[in-house]
Amino acid sequence: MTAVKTEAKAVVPPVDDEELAAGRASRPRGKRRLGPGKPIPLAFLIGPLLLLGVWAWGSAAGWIDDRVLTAPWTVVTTAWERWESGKLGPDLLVSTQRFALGLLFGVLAGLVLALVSGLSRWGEAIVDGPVQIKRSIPNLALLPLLLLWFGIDERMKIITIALGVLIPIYIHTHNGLRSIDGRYAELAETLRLKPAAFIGRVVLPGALPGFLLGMRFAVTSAWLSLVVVEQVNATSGIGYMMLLAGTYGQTDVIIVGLVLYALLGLASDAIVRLIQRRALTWRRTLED
Amino acid sequence: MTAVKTEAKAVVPPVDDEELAAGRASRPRGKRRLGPGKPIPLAFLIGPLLLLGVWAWGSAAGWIDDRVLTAPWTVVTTAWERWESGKLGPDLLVSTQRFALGLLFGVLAGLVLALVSGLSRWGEAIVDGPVQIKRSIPNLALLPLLLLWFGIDERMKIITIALGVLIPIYIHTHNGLRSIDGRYAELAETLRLKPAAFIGRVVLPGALPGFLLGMRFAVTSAWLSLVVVEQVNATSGIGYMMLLAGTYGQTDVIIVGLVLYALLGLASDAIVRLIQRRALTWRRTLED
Amino acid sequence: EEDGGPVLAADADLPTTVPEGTKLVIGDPSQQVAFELSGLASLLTFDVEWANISGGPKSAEAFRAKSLDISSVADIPPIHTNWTGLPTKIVAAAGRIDPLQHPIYDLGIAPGVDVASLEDLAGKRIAYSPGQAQGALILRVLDAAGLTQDDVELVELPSTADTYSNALAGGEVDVAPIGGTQVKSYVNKYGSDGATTIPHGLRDDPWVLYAPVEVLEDADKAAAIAEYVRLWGAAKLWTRANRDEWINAWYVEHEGLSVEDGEYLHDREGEPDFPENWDETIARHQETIEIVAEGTGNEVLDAEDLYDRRFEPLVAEGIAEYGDGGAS
Amino acid sequence: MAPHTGGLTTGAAVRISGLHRSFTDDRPVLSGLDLQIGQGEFVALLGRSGSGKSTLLRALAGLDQDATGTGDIEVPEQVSVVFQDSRLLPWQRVLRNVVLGLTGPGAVQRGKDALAEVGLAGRERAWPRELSGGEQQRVALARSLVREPELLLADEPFGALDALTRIKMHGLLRALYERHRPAVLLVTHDVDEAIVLADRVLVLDHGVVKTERRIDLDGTRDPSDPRFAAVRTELLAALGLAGGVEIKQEES
Amino acid sequence: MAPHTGGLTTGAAVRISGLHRSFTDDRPVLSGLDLQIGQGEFVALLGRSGSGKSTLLRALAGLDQDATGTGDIEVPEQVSVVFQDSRLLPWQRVLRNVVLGLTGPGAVQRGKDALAEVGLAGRERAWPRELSGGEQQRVALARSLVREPELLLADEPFGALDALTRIKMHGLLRALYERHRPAVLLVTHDVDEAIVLADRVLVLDHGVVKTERRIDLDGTRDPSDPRFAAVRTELLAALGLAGGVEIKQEES
Ligand SMILES: Nc1ncnc2c1ncn2[C@@H]1O[C@H](COP(=O)(O)OP(=O)(O)OP(=O)(O)O)[C@@H](O)[C@H]1O
Ligand SMILES: Nc1ncnc2c1ncn2[C@@H]1O[C@H](COP(=O)(O)OP(=O)(O)OP(=O)(O)O)[C@@H](O)[C@H]1O
Ligand SMILES: [Mg+2]
Ligand SMILES: [Mg+2]
Repeated sequence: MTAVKTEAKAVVPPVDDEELAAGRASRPRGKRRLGPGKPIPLAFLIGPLLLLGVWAWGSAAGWIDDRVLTAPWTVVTTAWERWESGKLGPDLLVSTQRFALGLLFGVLAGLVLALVSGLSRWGEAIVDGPVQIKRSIPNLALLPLLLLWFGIDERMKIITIALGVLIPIYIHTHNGLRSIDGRYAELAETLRLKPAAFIGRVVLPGALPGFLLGMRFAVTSAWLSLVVVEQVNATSGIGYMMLLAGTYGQTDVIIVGLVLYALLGLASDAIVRLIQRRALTWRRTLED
Repeated sequence: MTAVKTEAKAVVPPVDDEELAAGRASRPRGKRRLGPGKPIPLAFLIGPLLLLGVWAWGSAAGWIDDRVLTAPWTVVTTAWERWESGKLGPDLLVSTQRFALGLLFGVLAGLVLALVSGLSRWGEAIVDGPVQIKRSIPNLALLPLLLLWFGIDERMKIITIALGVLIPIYIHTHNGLRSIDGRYAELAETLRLKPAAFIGRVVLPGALPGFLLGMRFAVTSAWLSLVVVEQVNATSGIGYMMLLAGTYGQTDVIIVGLVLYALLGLASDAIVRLIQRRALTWRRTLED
Repeated sequence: EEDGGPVLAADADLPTTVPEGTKLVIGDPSQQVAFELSGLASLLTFDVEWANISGGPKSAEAFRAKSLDISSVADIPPIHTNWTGLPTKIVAAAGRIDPLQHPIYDLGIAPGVDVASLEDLAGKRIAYSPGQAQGALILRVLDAAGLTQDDVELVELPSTADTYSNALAGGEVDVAPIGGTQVKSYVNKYGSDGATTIPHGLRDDPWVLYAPVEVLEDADKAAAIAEYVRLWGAAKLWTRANRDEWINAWYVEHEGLSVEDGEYLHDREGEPDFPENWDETIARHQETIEIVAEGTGNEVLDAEDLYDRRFEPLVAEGIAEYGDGGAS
Repeated sequence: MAPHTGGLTTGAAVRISGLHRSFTDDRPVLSGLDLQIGQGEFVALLGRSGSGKSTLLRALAGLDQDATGTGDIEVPEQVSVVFQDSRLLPWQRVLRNVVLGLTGPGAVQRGKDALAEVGLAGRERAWPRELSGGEQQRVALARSLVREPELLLADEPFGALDALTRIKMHGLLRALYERHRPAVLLVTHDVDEAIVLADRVLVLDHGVVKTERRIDLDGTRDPSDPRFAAVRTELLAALGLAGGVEIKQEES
Repeated sequence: MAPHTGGLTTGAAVRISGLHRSFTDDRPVLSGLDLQIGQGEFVALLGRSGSGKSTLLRALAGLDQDATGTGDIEVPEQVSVVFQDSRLLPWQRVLRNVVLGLTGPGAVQRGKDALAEVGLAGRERAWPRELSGGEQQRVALARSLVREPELLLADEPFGALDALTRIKMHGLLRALYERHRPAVLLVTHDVDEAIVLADRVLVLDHGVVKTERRIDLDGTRDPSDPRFAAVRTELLAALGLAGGVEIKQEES
C-alpha cells in the first residue's frame, strides 16, 4: 500500500505493500472522482483555438473552399485594412454604443418586470403573457410595427435591442426568483422583513444565479439584435457592415463580421461568467 | 381580538376584542405575507386577453392604423380564408414536422454535449467555446455556410433548427449541472456511485430545473428558426408564408403569421411549464 | 407625424413654392451623396432628412410606418405596394441608354451546367426569390423563353448576401440571377470550375422614385417632392460627369468597396436615360405587371394608375437647367 | 385532554384550541390539540420524532400552508422562530444573517455582540457554509437573541451542540428570557434540558398534549437532586422509556 | 500525543499521522493529529462545537478539498459516511435515497427493510422535505445500514432524535456493527451515548486528540453504574465541564 502524502511535510513513512492487497486505499486529499474535477487553466481558449486550427488547417490544405469560407489570414488582412482605413473602428464604436444602451435599458426593464411579475400573481397575470408573446414572434416580423411606433432613428434601434435583452433577463430572473427555496421566504416572514428588505436580502440575491444566466443570453442577444436593427436606416455599425458586404457579395468582409461577432460574443459572455464567479462565492457547487 | 377560524369546523368561539388592543393577532393558516401568494386560476390568459382587448379596441376606435396592424377580425377572416383555401393547414403541418424533428435532435445533441462538457473539464474546454461562438453568430449570416455544408433540402432545415435548439439546452443544462450543490456530489462519492448512477440519480435530476428552463427557450427558438430555414427552398411552412407576405407587404398575412407564432409559442411554453410543475414536485419554492 | 399641409387633389396642379418648415424624408442613399457633392442639395428649399433606406420591402415598411416620404426602387416594388393596400405613385422614372448592354443582372450558370441561351433553361433548377426584383426577372425570362413555371424547377431561395453564388457553386441550383459585383466575383471565383454567366436579354433597367399617395395628397410635401424630382436627374448626370470623385465618394467611401470594384460597377451601370415622355415606360411596365401578376396570382393593374404624370416634365426641366454640372 | 394553565401568568400569550392538522388523508398529525401558554411563561415541548412538534410550532408561526386542518390559534404579533434546520441565508454572510431585517443605527453592533455571546466573535464575515453544524445553530440562536419577540418558538435550538457549549447557550437563552420575558415554546429531545429550563414541560403524543408537568423545583435545578431525577423519570416514562435511560449493549 | 491502539484488533483500519488541516491562514483546525483505528473497532469522537470533528471525518472520507494541509491518511476502500446534515437528495423519494447506488435484485427489498427498521415503514414514497427532522436523520441512517462498509464514519447521526428513538437506533447501529464488524468512528455530543456504544472514546481539542479513554465496562453498560458515572465525569471534564452537568438557573 502506498500512502499518498498529501503534501511534502508528511511525517509518517509509507507503509508496506501487503496491506494494499487487503483492499485498502489511501486517499489523496480532496481528489474528486465524480464531477468535473479541477479547472484547467485557460481552458476557455482551447475550444475556440481548436476551431481556429481546423479552419486554418482546412484553408491551407485546401479542403475548405476559400471562396466560401475565407482563410483566417485573409480575414485578418481584411480586418486590418478596414481598421487602417478607419472604417472598422467607427462601426464598432457605434455598434458598441447601441449595444450598451440597449443592454442597460433592457436589463432594467427586465428586472423590474420580473420583480413585478415574480412577486405578485396579478403582476404575473398581466406581464407574463405579453412577454411570452414577444419572445415567440420573430424580431424581423416585428420590425414594421417597431418602425411605426418608434420611427426609424436611433431610438427605435435602442428600443429594439432593449426588447430583445428584456426577454432573457425577465424569464431567468422570474424563474430564479420563483425557484428560491420556500424556506427562506418562511424565514423572511417570521423575521417580519419589510418588502424592501425581503427583495433586497432574499429575493434579489436568491434570484442572482438565474439573473446572471439571463445576462449571458442578454449580452449575445444584444449583439445579435444589431443585425436586425442596423438594417434600417443605419449608415454605420457592424450589422450594417455585414448587410452591405452581403449585397455586394464581399465574402471576406462577411467573415470579418462573423469573427467580430464571435469575439464580441465570447468576450461579453466571459465577462458575465467572471462576474458570476465573483458574485456567487457563497455557493459550493459541482463547478468548484 | 378576532380569532380567525382556519376552517369552518373550529371548536372554540372567538375571544373578546380587548386582547386585540394588547397587540396580539391571530394568524389565519398559511397565509403568506411575502412572496407571490396563491395562484390566480387561469391567470395565464389574462395578459394575452388584455393585449387582444387593446388591439381590438384600438382597431375599432381607429387609433391603430389598419394598414400597419390589421384589426383582429380581419386577421381572423384572413386566417379563415387561408385555412378554407387549404393554404394554412399544410403550412402548419409542414412547419410542425420540421419543428418536431429539429427539436428532437437539438435536445438530444444539447443534452449529450452538456453532459460531456459539464462532467469533464476537457470536454468543456473543447465543446464550450464552439457552442458559445455558434450562439454569438447571427443565424442569417450562417445560412450560406449551412447551405454549403448541408445542401438546400429538408436535412439542412432540420439541422439548422436543431442547432438553434441545441444552444439553450446546452447552456441551461450545463449551468444547471454545474450549479448542483457540491454536497450531493460528495454524497455520491462516499456512496461510491458508478458514473452511470451518478448521472442518472444526481446529475440529471439535479440539472432538471435548468434543463426545463432551457426547454422553454428551445421550443420558441425552434419555431423562430422556421423563419430563417423556410426561406430556403421551401414552398410551404409558416416561415415561408411570412417571408412571402413580408416581401409582398401583405400586412394581414404577416399579422396572421405573428398571431400564429404567438399562439404556437404560448402553447409550447405552457406545455413545458406544465411538465416543469409536474417534474419538480420535490421542490418547495416561492412558486408554491 | 407632424401636421401635414393642405390637402391636394390628385388632379390639381402641383404647387410651385414650398412653404417654410416643410420636411421630406428621402430614402435614396446614393442620390444623397450625389446631391451633397454636386451642391444641388443647397438648392433644396425644404428641410431634407436623408434615410438610408432603399429597396422594395424596406421602403414599403417605412412608408407604412410613415417614417419615409419618398424612395428610390426598381419597377417591381410599386406594383407590390399597390397590390397590398399601400397606394403609391411613381413620380420620376429613369432607365439606361443601351440597356441590354448595361444590365443590372446576369444569369449565373453553375459549373458544368450547359446553358448557353434562354431556351436551354428548360428542365433546369432556377433560384427564385418571390417578391424580389430577381424573382420578377426570372418570371419575365421564362416568359421570354416561351417557358412556363412547369417547364423548370424553381428553387425558392432568398438572394441575401452571396447566397446565389454559393448555391450555384455548390450545385444546389443550375441558374440564378446575380447582379452587380457578384457577377464579377462569381466568374472570378468559380470561372476555373466552369462557372459562366449569360445575359438574359431583357430590359432590367427601370428605376423610379415613388411615394405613397397619402404623401402626394399633402400639398406642401408634393411641392417639396416636385423640387427634389426636378434636381434628381441632374444629380445623376453629375455622377457620370465626375467619375473619379463619384467612385471615390460613393463606392469606396460609402459602400466600402475597392476602387476597382467601384469602377467596374460604375461602368457597368452605363449612362442614364431620363425619358421626357413616359408612354413607352408605362407600356413596358404594363407588360411586366402582366407577367408578374400571372406568376404570383395577383390581379393585373393598369400601369397608367401607377404613375403621377404631373411630375412627368420635371426631370427634363432640371437637366435643361443644370446639365451635369451640379449647382455650380 | 386539554390542559389549561392556571392563574400563574396574567394572561395567555398563546391560545390554541381544537387544532387539527394533517398532511395526508389517512393519518392526522395534530388531532384536537388544546394549549395555552401564559405571558412570560417558558414551556418545553417533548415528543417522539415525528410526533408533530415542528408542525405545531409552524402552525403557531403561521407557516403551515402545506397542511390542512381546522382549529383556532391566537399568538402575539411579534413572534420569533428558531427553526429546526438553522436556516441561514446562504448568500448572506454570518453577521448579515443575524441582523436580517433589523434597522436602526445600533443593529450591526447588536448583531456583533450577539455573535460574540454565542462564541462566534470574529466570524462575522464567514459564509454560512463555512461554519460547522454547531456554529450554524449558534448563528440561528444569535439571530433570535437580537430580537425582542413576545413569543419565542425554538425548535431544538441546541441539538448540534456539545455539553459545555449547550450549557452556555442555556444561560444565554435564560438571560434573553429574563430580559424581555417573552413566552417561550422550546422543542427539545433532552429531558434534562427541558427540566432545567422550563416552567412547564409538555409531552406531545398522538396529536395531543398527553402529559403536562409543572416544574416546581426551586432555585438551582441540579440533575443530581432526587426531585429532579423523579421528574426526569416521570417524563421519560411519558416518552415511552419505562426505566429511564437503559440499554443492553449485547442485546442485539 | 499520538495514541496507538493496542493489540485489540488484528490490524489498523485507519491510520492518520501528522494530519494538519486549516481553512484560513491564521487558525489551523487540525494540527498534527495522529490516530489509528483498529479493524472492527468502535471509536467515539467527542469535542467542542467547531473543534474539527467533521473536518477530521471529511478528511477520512477524502472530502476536504476546501481545506489545505499535510499528513498521511490510510483508510479502507469501502467507507460509508453519515453526514452531519442528513443530506438526502431532495429529488429522490425516500426509498430511492436509501438504495442509492445499490444494485442487484435484493436492493429495493433491503432498502424497505432498513426503512422499516428505523421506523419509517410506509414512508418509502415520501419526498425528503415531507419528513420531520428526526425522520430525515433516520433515513440517512437507513442508507448506511443497507451498506457493508469496512469503515463507517457517522457525524452525529442521532442528534435530532428523542430519547426512545435514539435508543432504538443505538441498537440498530450496534446490530450493524456486530454483523459486519466495520471500524466505526462516531461523532457525538452525548457523552453517555459515547460510553454506551464505543470501545474507545476520543476527545478532540485544539486540533489533536487530547484525551483518549478505553471503555472497559463489561456487558451491560448502565448509566446508573458508578463506574459508568466515573467515566462520564472524566470525559465531561475533558470537555471542559468540571463537575458534570450543572447549571445555576437563576445565575444570569
Ligand atoms: N410537508 C409534509 N408533507 C407530508 N408529511 C409531513 C410534512 N411535514 C411533516 N410531515 C409529517 O408529519 C409528521 C410530524 O412532523 P413534525 O415535523 O411535526 O415532527 P416532529 O415532532 O417535529 O419530529 P422531529 O422531532 O423528528 O423533528 C411526521 O410524520 C412527518 O413525516
Ligand atoms: N469550508 C470551510 N471554510 C472555512 N472554515 C471552515 C470550513 N469548514 C469548517 N470550517 C471551520 O473549521 C472549524 C472546524 O469545523 P468542523 O465542522 O470540523 O467542526 P465540528 O467539530 O464538526 O463542530 P460541530 O460539532 O459544531 O459540528 C470550525 O471553526 C469551522 O468554522
Ligand atoms: Mg421537528
Ligand atoms: Mg461537525
